[in-house]
Amino acid sequence: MADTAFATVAEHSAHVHDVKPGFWHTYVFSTDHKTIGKQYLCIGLIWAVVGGLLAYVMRWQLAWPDTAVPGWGEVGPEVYNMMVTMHGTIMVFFVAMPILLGAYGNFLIPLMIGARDMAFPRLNMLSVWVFAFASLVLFLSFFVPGGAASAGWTGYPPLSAKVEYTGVNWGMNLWILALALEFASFLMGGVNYLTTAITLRVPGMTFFRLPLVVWQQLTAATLFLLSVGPLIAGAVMLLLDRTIGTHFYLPDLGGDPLLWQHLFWFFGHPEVYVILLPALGFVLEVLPVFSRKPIFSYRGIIYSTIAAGGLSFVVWAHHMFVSGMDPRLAMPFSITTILISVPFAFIVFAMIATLWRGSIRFDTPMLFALGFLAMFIVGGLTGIFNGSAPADIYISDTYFVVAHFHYTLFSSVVFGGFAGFYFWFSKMFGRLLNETLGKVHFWLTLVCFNLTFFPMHNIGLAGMGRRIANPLQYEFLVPHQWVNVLVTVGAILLLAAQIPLVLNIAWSLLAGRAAPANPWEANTLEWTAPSPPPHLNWETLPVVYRGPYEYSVPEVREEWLPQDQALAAPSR
Amino acid sequence: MATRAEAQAIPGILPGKVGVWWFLASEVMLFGGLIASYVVFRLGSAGWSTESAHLSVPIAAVNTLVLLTSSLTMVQAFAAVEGGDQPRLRMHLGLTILLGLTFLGIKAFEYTFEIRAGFTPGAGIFWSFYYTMTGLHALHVLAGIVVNTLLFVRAGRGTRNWHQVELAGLYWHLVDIVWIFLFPLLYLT
Amino acid sequence: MASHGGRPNYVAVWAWLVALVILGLAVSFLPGARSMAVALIFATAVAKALLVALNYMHLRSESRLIYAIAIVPVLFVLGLTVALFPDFVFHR
Amino acid sequence: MTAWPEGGVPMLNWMRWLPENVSTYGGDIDAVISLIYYVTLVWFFLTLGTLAAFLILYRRREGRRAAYVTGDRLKESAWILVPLLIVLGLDFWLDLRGAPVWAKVKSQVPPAALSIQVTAKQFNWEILYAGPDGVFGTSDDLQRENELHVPVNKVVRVVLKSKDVIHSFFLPNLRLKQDVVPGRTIEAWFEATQPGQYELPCAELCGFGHSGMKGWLYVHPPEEYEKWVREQWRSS
Repeated sequence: MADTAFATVAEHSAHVHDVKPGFWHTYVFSTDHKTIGKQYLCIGLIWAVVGGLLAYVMRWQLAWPDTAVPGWGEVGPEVYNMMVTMHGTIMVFFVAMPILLGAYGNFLIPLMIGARDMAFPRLNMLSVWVFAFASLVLFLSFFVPGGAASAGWTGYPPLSAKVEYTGVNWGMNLWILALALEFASFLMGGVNYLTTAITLRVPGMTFFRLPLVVWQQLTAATLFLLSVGPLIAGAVMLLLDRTIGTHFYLPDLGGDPLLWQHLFWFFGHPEVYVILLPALGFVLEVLPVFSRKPIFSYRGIIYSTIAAGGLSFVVWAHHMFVSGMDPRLAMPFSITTILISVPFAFIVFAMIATLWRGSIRFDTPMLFALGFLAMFIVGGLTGIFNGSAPADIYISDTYFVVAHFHYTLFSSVVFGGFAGFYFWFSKMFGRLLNETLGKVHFWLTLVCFNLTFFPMHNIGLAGMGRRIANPLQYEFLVPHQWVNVLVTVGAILLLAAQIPLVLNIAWSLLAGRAAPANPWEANTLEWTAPSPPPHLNWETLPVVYRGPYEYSVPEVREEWLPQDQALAAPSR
Repeated sequence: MATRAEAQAIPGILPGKVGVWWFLASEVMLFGGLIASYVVFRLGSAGWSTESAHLSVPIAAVNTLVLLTSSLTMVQAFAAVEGGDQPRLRMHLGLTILLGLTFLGIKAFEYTFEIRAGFTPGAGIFWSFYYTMTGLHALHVLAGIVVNTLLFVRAGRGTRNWHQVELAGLYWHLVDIVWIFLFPLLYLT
Repeated sequence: MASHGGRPNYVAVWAWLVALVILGLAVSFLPGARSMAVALIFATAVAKALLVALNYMHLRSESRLIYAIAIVPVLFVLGLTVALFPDFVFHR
Repeated sequence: MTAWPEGGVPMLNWMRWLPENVSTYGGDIDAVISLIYYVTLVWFFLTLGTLAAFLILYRRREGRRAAYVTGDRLKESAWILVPLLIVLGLDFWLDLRGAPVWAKVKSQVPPAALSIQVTAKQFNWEILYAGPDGVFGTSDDLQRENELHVPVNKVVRVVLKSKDVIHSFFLPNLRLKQDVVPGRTIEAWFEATQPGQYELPCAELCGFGHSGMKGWLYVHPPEEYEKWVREQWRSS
């Protein structure tokens, strides 16, 4: 991992070759940040389908245990554990990260800061290909004898450290390998994002004129770079425990299973912000554009983001309140955890304040952005239950937790991600999407999302543990089984609700109207490039005169004022 | 039209340097996580110094000097390239590669020596840590040697790649620093 | 171009490094309080690391940004180590 | 067991979903949960209400232009800084209310009337009773699988160990959950307040048998417990 990444960095700063036209160089082995972004998007969407199908099978099993799942058949407990594990792994590392960070980070950062490409285009290409290879490895792990990893996406040893405990041998090793490759890929990506934004900003684009989504992407990249190291170390130890008989996590010869949990969650909590922040960023871009109003307290939001990022490094033990760790650790971590509500409350309030006295247009991107805001509020509030150590004694490892992180992570990917998708699709592909289909997609998704995940709070409070394959084995859960049925119906509908999206994309790519450069009348630099932008983005680079959110400025007649537009009158 | 992306770089900060430093930051976290685990495990349980007593301090001391010296030659290579002195650059790069290989050779000898004595990675938690930490470090040394060899070949073709030598140097010195801590952690205490 | 403040004397730095290695070794073989020796040994290690970072990696003549990138992870590692103490050191 | 929420309860009234509490500290934990529940419920309606109101009030209308408000001046940002201070205050309040409960469950263990060893393994709870002499490791120790018998209104100390992987000792009705970690001996305690039979699931993924790994907690009235003890140690 180290050598490839480094070699390319070292090699790279020599030259960026202009890409020769031709299919392979344009679509496959491209160093163009836009193409690479689309590649991340495609792989992520494919994985989303796989992860969704896994969720469907699991939900069916939970609603009607040990009946044949249509299109799959019977699900045994071993297979169920594999599905739980792979669903989590896929959705977090192979859907959320590539789409929110990989796709949009690559596509937006250069366009928004006025760079012709990433700082290290070839490293960028390497990162997406390492990611593709990681995907391949993970995919193959389904088919090796013994089946896929089944120790949960958190892979707690000793369960994950010895073959005898799960009966899974190569599946687990490949799982570790796939994660290691995925981390390598996003390390390269993160280095690239940060370097690009630090060194390649167009004249006039100061740090405090950067669009907020860039800030969010950079914070996310920083969090990832600084948190993943210990987990890689932990993963190496885990792999060695499994393969050459070391004893890091096996108590018999002095190991300790808790070590993994600390290393994993030291990464784990920053990681959830790696997913959340970019989605937050999309919404922060969409809100001002469609309420025709500057974002409320631009700098405050930046400082809050950095504060939240910093805090995310000192909260990890809140995942371990009942893990047997030293009880003295709980209250400090509980306090820092609940404290995180402050920066995020600031951002949420600022978002709502942005709407105040605006002139709000309800186009599809705005609908999804508002949907994210609402769902994120629910997810944030339920987080306080988990953050409070005493409450967590009861709540941890129940479906309440499942509900909470789907309201935060899943809504980040779905509502945040789709807000960005509908907002920038025309810029990415040069075609407009159908508004009506988009609105249908939104309302169906919103309703089915809540139908699926809200009842999980209730069944969780009733005591249903996560990762159990059959609730009917517990007498105290039998009276609540109708909730599981409700959730499953919601989940199936939620999957069906994505059909309008598929139709929309197909319709747009085949028959969609060609997109103008700036369909939403937005200010930021990406809209000054043609749709889709050519290789190297601009004929002549723009120059930046002001911040990104100058909407409805009294001095000018139009409701928007692009960052690159010079004004005769001295502007703020 | 086809300008290099670097063309817009803010004067003073080179993308390569910023990138490598960010990469080094993640490397610090990688080895840091490992070292942190080792430290708390070691402080938390007795009898490790008897285990570590089986390691050969003299060999490791020699290896430490080898690696420190390789850092000197590496930085001398950078000085040479700054002064535009290609032959001196090649000489120092070559020396760095040789010293790196020496380090790996000595390490390999050490490993065989210990494994013959029955101290395999499975022999106990100390040995698990010992092999993981030194092994991971050795891999990094190997990576550095590969990079330096690339630069060595290029320098032969007469490419003026002073910036890349500096970047390779940054990485090489970090690997050196890691060993500076591994040595006392594993051998001296 | 990287800023060319007068470069340090690389050979002199190397001499210091070697001296510190020998000092560390000497201390480790000295009889007496173990904790004292350990403290000294790691003091020499930190000194060596600083010498390399400041001179060979040119942190001396580096911008504040690079400094930040170099310092922050070190702080995080220290924080992580401290947070691991209750579970793995005090607990046994 | 009664007090199960019936089918028709409003989804939003979360407190009714908790299983019946039968332990001394369960009430304190429920109190924390309900406190957080009501605090967050208020914020839920406040924020979403404001959001909805703004969306309706400030929807696009012909001839009305959005106000240019950057929120940079303190006078403007006060509108969110004041609520933020309230959030901060509430945070500390929740911590203050939570800390003593955590201490009560985790650190201030009252003197135990009886001590039981629970050893988890794939996929069973091995319950070890010290027997009449109250000492473990003696001949009169008695082991039962998945059957935890305790007297009502007595402080019971549970010594948790694991033979293989991590399990989690979960008593929903007693609001007690504690992971069982191999290589460590972890102690928990509870005092049941109502006789009855309560389920004891494993709450940490522990392998293919995780789902369905459960035991039963039998809380006996004093005389019934005496009877049970006599039977056990006569038969063995």
